[in-house]
Amino acid sequence: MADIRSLHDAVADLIHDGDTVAMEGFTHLIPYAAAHEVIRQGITDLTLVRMTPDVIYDQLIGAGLVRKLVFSWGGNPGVGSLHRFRDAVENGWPRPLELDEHSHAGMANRYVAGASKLPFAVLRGYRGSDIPTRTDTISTVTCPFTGEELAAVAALNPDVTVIHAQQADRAGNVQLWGLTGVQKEAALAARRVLVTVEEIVEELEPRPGGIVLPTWVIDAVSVVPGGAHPSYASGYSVRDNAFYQAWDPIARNRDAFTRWIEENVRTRTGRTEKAGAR
Amino acid sequence: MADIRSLHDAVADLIHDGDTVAMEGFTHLIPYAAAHEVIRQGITDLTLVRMTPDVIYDQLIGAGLVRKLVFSWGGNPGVGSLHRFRDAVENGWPRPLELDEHSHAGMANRYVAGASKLPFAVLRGYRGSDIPTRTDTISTVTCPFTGEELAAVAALNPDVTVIHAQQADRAGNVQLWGLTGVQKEAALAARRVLVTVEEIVEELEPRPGGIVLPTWVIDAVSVVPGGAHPSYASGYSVRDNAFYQAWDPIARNRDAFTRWIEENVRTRTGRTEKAGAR
Amino acid sequence: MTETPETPGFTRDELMEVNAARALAGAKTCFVGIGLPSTAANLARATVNPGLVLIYESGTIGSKPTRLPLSIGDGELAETADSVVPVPEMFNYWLQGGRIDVGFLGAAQVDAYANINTTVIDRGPDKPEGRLPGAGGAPEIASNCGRVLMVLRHSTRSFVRKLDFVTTMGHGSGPGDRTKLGMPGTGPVAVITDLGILRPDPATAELTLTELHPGVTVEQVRAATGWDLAVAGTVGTTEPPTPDELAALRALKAAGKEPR
Amino acid sequence: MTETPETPGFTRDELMEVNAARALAGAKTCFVGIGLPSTAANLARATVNPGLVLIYESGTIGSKPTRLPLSIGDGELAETADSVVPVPEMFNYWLQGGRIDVGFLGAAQVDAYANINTTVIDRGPDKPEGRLPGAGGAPEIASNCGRVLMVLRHSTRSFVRKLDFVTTMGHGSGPGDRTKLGMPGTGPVAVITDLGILRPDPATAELTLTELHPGVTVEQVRAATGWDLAVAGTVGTTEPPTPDELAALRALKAAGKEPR
Repeated sequence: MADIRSLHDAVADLIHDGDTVAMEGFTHLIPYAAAHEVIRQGITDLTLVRMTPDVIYDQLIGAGLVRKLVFSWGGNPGVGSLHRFRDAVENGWPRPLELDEHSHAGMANRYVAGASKLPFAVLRGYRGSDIPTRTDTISTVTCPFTGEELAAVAALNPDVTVIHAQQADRAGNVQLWGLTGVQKEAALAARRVLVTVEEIVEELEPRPGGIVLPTWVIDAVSVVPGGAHPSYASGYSVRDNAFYQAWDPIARNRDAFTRWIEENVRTRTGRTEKAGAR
Repeated sequence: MADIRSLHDAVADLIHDGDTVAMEGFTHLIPYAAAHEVIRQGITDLTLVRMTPDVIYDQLIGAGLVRKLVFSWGGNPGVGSLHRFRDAVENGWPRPLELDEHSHAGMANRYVAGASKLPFAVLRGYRGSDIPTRTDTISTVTCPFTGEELAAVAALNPDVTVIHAQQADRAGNVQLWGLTGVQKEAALAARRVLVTVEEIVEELEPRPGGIVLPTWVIDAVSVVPGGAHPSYASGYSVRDNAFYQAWDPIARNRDAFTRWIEENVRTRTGRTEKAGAR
Repeated sequence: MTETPETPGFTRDELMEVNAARALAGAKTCFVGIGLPSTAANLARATVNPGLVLIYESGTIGSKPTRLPLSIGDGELAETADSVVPVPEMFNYWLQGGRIDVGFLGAAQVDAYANINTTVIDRGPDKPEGRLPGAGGAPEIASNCGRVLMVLRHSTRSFVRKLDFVTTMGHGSGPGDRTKLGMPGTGPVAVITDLGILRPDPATAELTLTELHPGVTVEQVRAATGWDLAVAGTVGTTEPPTPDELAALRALKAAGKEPR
Repeated sequence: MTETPETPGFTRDELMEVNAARALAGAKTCFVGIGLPSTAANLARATVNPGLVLIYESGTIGSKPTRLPLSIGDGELAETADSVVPVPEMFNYWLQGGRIDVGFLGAAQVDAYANINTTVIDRGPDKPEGRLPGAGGAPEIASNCGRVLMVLRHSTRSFVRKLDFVTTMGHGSGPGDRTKLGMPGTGPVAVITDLGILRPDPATAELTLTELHPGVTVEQVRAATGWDLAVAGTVGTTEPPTPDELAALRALKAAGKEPR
């Protein structure tokens, strides 16, 4: 059952040094506020999992908290590179970053296997690609009926999955709608689940395209209005494309980045963060 | 792209002697009217696929049109046996019925593999069960990461899948909601798809729990109000539990069954069927 | 259903149903088969476990029906649910995903190790097998739920020495078989019948009579069991149904029979 | 982006974008990468193919955005879609399921067989690899769509003799490689650049210059290509953008820059 509690306490209790953490959200509903709380608490040596690392992981990587990244596409969508990610991979700043790299189809299926408590998933993937040469989480299986050889990818079962959703009720049931990405799979694959929400409502009204995560698969719900910014929450906010564009020059420079994190994350609290982050 | 056409013509064009046909719908949205059209047209030597054969397949089996049944639970839900199914299996009346028998988890995953165009699916299933001794569509695979042996089930790719839905628009896009079972998987696994609908609407309004099948994955849409009776279409009708109970004595007796099919299916048309079938 | 002479005021079926519901006290989530398990689970929600999350294989999570559903796909199961999911998701993410505490099953035949046959009945040489409905969700429910409860009426036809077919494995041939096969759940923990309750012996995993319903004797149960039934050193007696339990059970059943 | 002196009134990028859109004439469904492919696909909907079904890996089927999305997860893609599906379903049922005619990809590096690198750049001995974004959906898009279109700017940095890393296979080392690997789709059929269009030779699968944009010479293209580029016996010239095409393209781009 989900406890409804402060973001500070939920992060402190659920996310620990050395954990494997998935913060999911495909452009939409990215849990930035929770990531910033991780930075404020200095939770480190993390293995981060995410299909599209995006600016949220650029910040965590640049803050020096990440040991390893499991991913399939690491860019600032529509803008360009993730400079902190590149600096870590290319130059080991502020620390070396180990990679476990996949395709989207492979990552999606790794979450599906994790949610299904299977050790692996099967796909017709990676054919002719060099990707399998750089990871030990891609292998092959042979179809016992047709003899066809297919790709096998190892299940992902994060210690913690963090997502942002539009609403929870007082019992801690959560509903999200719009682009829901791999959030259900990432949540059900994890040992612990933290959900930040825009608001608590008396009753969850079923929405077209909505998915409901019942309270008994969630550990904590924290109310963080705007907690996806600069990503967005359909029905509550729009994507702050200007922020994503403004991020590029900040992230290009180590000092500018460090200053930005200090001013916009480390010295703020979850409560005051949103207004200042623009 | 889906053509909107009469049930007679759609069935005649899409379903042929010897086809493998899936008529899905988990209690809800079972495409009875289409099955009755198959009976009227005498399309025979069918391999029928369905998780829960139900009264709809009892009728097709009793009518002598079925060579083989692929299934996981064959009963009249909440009432008892499917007597035509039993008579065919036990006594070969009106013809012998070959079986390919699975568990629900296995059947659901066979459709998933079919929709994914994979030759098989993996599950932690059938352990300690005799079911695999009677079919060649269950085998095993070994996880290349952990060494665990898991069940493999062969993909299902019906020649035709038939489903009933609440609505289509004029372009042939379809929406169904409520219990949606395995209908999406069954439709996407099939080579041809026929959808009967309660009505055509100007625009599909997104519904909570709704799934949309775009017109370009469907071959034909036929408007058949009440086409799921005695099953139901959420928002349009309720399940006719009395019919399911009344079916038991009809199906127990070969003559009573034959008479019922003659009077309620063979000598009627899709248009007049519903009123008379109660 | 006639009242038993020794326990006026309720039937043996009602004893079975009430005790099956009581077995769900403390459970969080229950994967519910149709028929007797559904009666028990809905009665539990009305009595010992109002917060019990009912999960039906048709895809409903958290159904709160006000009458007994005739089938696992009745509209009310979906309309009152917290969430309705596709059937493949139900079996893969929720059941195989290890999210469900209790699987509640019926059975046509059960043996001394709580293995289940719902597939075929051997009717003797030169006779065709008698056909049962088949597996449904049971093999994976029994394997993947945290624990399994079973409910069925007691008779030598259903409690047999040797199953004609193993549809669903309970404890296999004894302790260790489930572990050997990598089954996550602990398997059957109780078989509730109209005569009493059998539980697997902790050492041997063999079903053992541990409780009798009021007015039932050990000899009656042994006579209705197709093998030499083990009996616990101390056999308890189940509490008679309370007036509240009986009222709730009868109201549920009456509502289930109302025309819609 | 400066106008080319030879073809006043439009830029080379606009030539590339307009020709990329034209390549979608007749297609039913297109799996759209962000950036240039998304520009092309949206322009196709506004010009040669109003019924084109746009599919984005974020899960949207049938998106009809009125402005160019900055990212594949922009809200308008979901709001205007016929259906929004979970990401695993998109990759398994729709892409791997063989439901999509055309995959439209960009690339950082491409070789003579239309293989793609979007992973790492070799910057020479003793220097660390340069990091690119990675695969995204491309390996399976290129394998499973009916055919593949590619769009990228022409330069010796991007059109290379040997890829530093094969992220996504196009035609491998030549004809037959795709079949040998069991790839359902026919693979890349055109690479549209700001200089012209390359297509795989039917016999050798090697990318061959088949069309030049107005005002571009064969020598310019060869100079911008990192291998000894094959040139078709007859090299055509693409039609200049029509006023309607240009107007539609510019309107889309302008709308994409508007604040919301």
